[in-house]
Amino acid sequence: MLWQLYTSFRPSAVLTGGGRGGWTLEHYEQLLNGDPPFLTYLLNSGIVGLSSTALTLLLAIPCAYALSRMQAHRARNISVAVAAAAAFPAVLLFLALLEVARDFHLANNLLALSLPYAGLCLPLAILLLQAAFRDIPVELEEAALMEGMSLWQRLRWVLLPLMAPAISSAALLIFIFCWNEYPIALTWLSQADRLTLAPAIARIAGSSIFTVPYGAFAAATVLGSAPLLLIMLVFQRQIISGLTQGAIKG
Amino acid sequence: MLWQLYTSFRPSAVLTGGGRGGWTLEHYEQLLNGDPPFLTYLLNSGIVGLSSTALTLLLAIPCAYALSRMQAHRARNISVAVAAAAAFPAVLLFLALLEVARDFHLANNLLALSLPYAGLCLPLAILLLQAAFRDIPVELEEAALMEGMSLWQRLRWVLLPLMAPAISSAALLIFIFCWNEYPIALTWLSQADRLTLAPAIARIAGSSIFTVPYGAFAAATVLGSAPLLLIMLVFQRQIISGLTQGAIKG
Amino acid sequence: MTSSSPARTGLVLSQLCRRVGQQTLIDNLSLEVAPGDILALLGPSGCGKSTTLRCIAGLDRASSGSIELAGKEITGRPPAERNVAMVFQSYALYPHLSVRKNLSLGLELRRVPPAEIEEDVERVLALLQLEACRERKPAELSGGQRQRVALARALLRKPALFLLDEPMSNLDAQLREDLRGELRGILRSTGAPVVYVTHDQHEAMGLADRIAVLKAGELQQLGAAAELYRNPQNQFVASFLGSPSINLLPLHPGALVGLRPEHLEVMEASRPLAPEQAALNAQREHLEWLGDRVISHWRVQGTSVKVLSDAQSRSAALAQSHDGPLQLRWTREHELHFEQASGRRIR
Amino acid sequence: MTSSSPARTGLVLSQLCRRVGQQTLIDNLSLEVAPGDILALLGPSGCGKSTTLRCIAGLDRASSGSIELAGKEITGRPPAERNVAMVFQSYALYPHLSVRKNLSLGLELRRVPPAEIEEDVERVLALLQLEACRERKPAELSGGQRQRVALARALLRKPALFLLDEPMSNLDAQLREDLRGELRGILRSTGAPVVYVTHDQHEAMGLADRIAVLKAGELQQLGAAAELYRNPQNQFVASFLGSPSINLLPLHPGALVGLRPEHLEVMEASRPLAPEQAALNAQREHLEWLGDRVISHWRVQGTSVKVLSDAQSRSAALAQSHDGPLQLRWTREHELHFEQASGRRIR
Repeated sequence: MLWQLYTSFRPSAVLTGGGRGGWTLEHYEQLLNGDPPFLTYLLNSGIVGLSSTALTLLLAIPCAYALSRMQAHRARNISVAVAAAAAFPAVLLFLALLEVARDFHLANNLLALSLPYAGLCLPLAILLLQAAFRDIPVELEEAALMEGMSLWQRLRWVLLPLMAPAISSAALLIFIFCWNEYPIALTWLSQADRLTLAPAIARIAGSSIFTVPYGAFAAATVLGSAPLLLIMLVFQRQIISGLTQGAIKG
Repeated sequence: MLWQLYTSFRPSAVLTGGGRGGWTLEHYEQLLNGDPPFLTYLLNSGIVGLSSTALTLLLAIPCAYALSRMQAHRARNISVAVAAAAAFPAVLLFLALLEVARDFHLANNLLALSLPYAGLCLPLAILLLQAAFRDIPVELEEAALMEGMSLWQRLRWVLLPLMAPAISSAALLIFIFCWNEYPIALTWLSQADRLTLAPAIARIAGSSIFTVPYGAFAAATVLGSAPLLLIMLVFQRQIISGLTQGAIKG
Repeated sequence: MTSSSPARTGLVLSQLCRRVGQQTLIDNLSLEVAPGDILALLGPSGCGKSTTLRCIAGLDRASSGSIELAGKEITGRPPAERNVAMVFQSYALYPHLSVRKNLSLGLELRRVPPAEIEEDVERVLALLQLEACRERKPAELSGGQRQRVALARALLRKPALFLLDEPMSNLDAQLREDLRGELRGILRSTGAPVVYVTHDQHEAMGLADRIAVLKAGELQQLGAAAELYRNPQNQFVASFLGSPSINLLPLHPGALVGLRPEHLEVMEASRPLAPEQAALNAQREHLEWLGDRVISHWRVQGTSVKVLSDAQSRSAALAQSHDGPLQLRWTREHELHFEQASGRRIR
Repeated sequence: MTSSSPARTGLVLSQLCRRVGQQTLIDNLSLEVAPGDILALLGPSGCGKSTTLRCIAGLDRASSGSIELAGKEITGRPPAERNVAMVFQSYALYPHLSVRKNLSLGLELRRVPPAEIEEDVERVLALLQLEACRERKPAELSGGQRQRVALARALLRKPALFLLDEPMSNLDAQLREDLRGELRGILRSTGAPVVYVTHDQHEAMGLADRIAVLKAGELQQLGAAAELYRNPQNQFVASFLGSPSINLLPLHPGALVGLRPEHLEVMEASRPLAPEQAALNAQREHLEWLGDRVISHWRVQGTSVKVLSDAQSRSAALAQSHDGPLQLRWTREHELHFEQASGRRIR
């Protein structure tokens, strides 16, 4: 990582072996002024990441809640099925997905890309959230029930606030997955200005490994991972408060 | 999935649009008699998956144990760092990894491939196992300590048996990741008889999406996911017994 | 002091049953609790007392029978419509909310005017001496404070019935005793019927007007503490109430004679026996000091017998001394006879 | 009966301290426990009793002071080398192993010959009546059985010292009382010193030969149950022992007078007062029936006072009747005087 940071600030000539040189921003300039500019990719990845995360959580929370409140025996069987789905190799779905994209004219549609992403993340998200729901004592919900709260009120005021740490980490995992996902993005997106980060960087790296523009690649790597690190820092407080809350409860 | 199963048994002529036809095993024959035969890929993926899983667990269990027994404050900071590492986009490491492979002559070495895989899986495995270790009451370990058990004996007889469900699911996740991993395998492996499943299937699919040999691809998909489903079925009992154990403990 | 005449305006359970699979958790239970009356459901764990409470609350479904509250049948109604407040064993406070918010949330969601909520919450906080922890989270409270917040939340509802599920079991023994009187006073002041579940006989006796002793889902006996203690209808009730528990001696074929430890007296075997008394020779085992009283343990005809005496009494002195053969003596009118097979009280 | 002369062959704590950060958890604690002696560490939660036990076990580190066992200094030694067995509050049974394996695992790992293990395990299983659950997992056992398995595991070690951390607190009240005598007998029979941690005064009084009362890490008083009860050295000990707890009345400036509830008598105000007696006018509040005894609650000069009387006594009858002004009377020799500021016993 540090080496990438270093590489990204060195002139091309130095990197390919010839001569010595100072520091440079040429790779960053090149990237940011490219056509389309690199920021487009970041934005695209952000859109896909956010919409996928939102969609996944929207579907996963009710499922996880239902599973956690079901009879132990039935819930267990469903959980195993969900786990099996989570284990299904995503690579093997590419082609089928591609046909879906073509048939429904979803290619190059960033929001549509969140459909397969949500599908892929859903099983894991359900399992994570189900475990978290199970950790909330049933008595808490029963107390709310006795107080006359509706299902929605119980979720809104009692369950979801207590789930915040679990939901944050699930959201983070989903977002990171979408941010980094490569094969599906590669096949669904072809228009240059619709590319997400991973295929864009791969395009910079070129098709053959012997003609890689090291500097530009390193700069792209740095720019591509910076937002993630930023999110990690923002979420860090969330995660820590989540951990602390758990400690007090225990 | 079912559609893939169906496709894999239909003759090529039918699939590309011309005429009607019966069932066929031609795609499977083609695959299994190819050069190298398809079983080689399965075997390669198996080797990589098993060695990566073993390596990851070997490293993750001591780390997770140490973290779970540390003071809450220090452990929390380290956990956040580990989580940050888990979030680092793997795609951005490809190039660096490739150079490592070249410099240390590790390309086309299946066991060496488990090094980056273990590296990628390690953070998540540590976090998973750390949570499981924390769920084991400290008093259990203290009781073992009072009985005069050494660290190794406590792990072997008390902690690891109780961790079995968590370790199983972590192992399963790691194995599935390695089985399906595509970009690193693509860059590290070039010899045809050393390919793992994902790049092998991609190679069958061909470089352009318009010349896909559907039948062969579907057959490869079926063959490639069958072992995973098999493992899921084997592990299912483990997972269920794990869930049951948890229920009794609670 | 005790208003044990059940009015139709309180809680009435009629032939309540709950079965899950093959198991009968509540077996044909009929009870009445008048407004202002505190009824304790007492029994060992698994006796169905918590299940009964949950059925009344609507958290568990009754298999048959009916539950009536304030003259209305509520058997099949959802918990929210029953106008019943419950204090849970774990208190079930919302851990992410402050004490004040814990109290007001339910009212806010039912669209009670904010000024009214404010006033009610302050009144209850003052009543339970919780003003100082108004803004604290449940995790920052002591066990006793948490219990009071849970109670406050129940009081705020002004419900037609209070249900309490072992609200003291997470507190220290000392605190438990101190809070008993306070809790009793507060519950009394509401004027609503109260059902109080506990496995602790002292708590039941100290708090409740009447006690229903349950075993395996069946009502064993219902009455005031003194009545259950003096006149138990079967061996289970006799053994469950009283500490140390009653001595059961196989003095007659097919029957057990129950003798309360405080009704036994230690005496030199050489001393004459009064006509209304009976006696057994006993071997001393050991002594337990309980402050002002002493439990002495004896071996009588192969069974272990406990005697409870005042620390200053002659019995205690004899139990400590080491000379001469000793007898345990009692007045025959204190004997409780039980049929050995059924445990039913004979006389 | 009680061998309270501490021998150098037992456990000796000298000026033991444990500090964590700013907090002093154990403050200069010195204790001796002779072989065959049962010492109870009694106090409210957070008084340092469990920490003391963990320091003796080696699970927590002492900040200063020394721990000696059987004549050897063990202060800095790891738990495994101390030859000490501990029964945990949660029992800490290995959930994945059968009862038999729970018992034998420790011995197997220390390479005791299998025949010897077999014999010892069977002996202990028989002693604790656990033969029937030999092959069961801990989750399939009742609370009482789990406690016995934990005890059996400790006994098998034949240690130089037994430590028990609230081993009864997860059991029903009734079971707790029944097991007290059994546990006492088994611990006695080992001949090793025993340190027993509890917050329950009845348990401490019923089980232990001597009781050490702790508060905020400091030893308040050490002695036999009867001694602590009759002659408490400060207000904390006086309040902590006894149930219901002692009444504290501000009868003299700067001092509180402690009166045990059982030393108070209810009397008509009109009756003459004996010269050795004192009296206060009292307002009746309510009654609690405890089987053979009654607690009556009174209001005296603005404070609440409890009186404990036999259910058949004149006091109980007067407390129930509703006519005439009543007094509480007591003999002056029963008064315990405490300095109001320090809580120290004055006379």
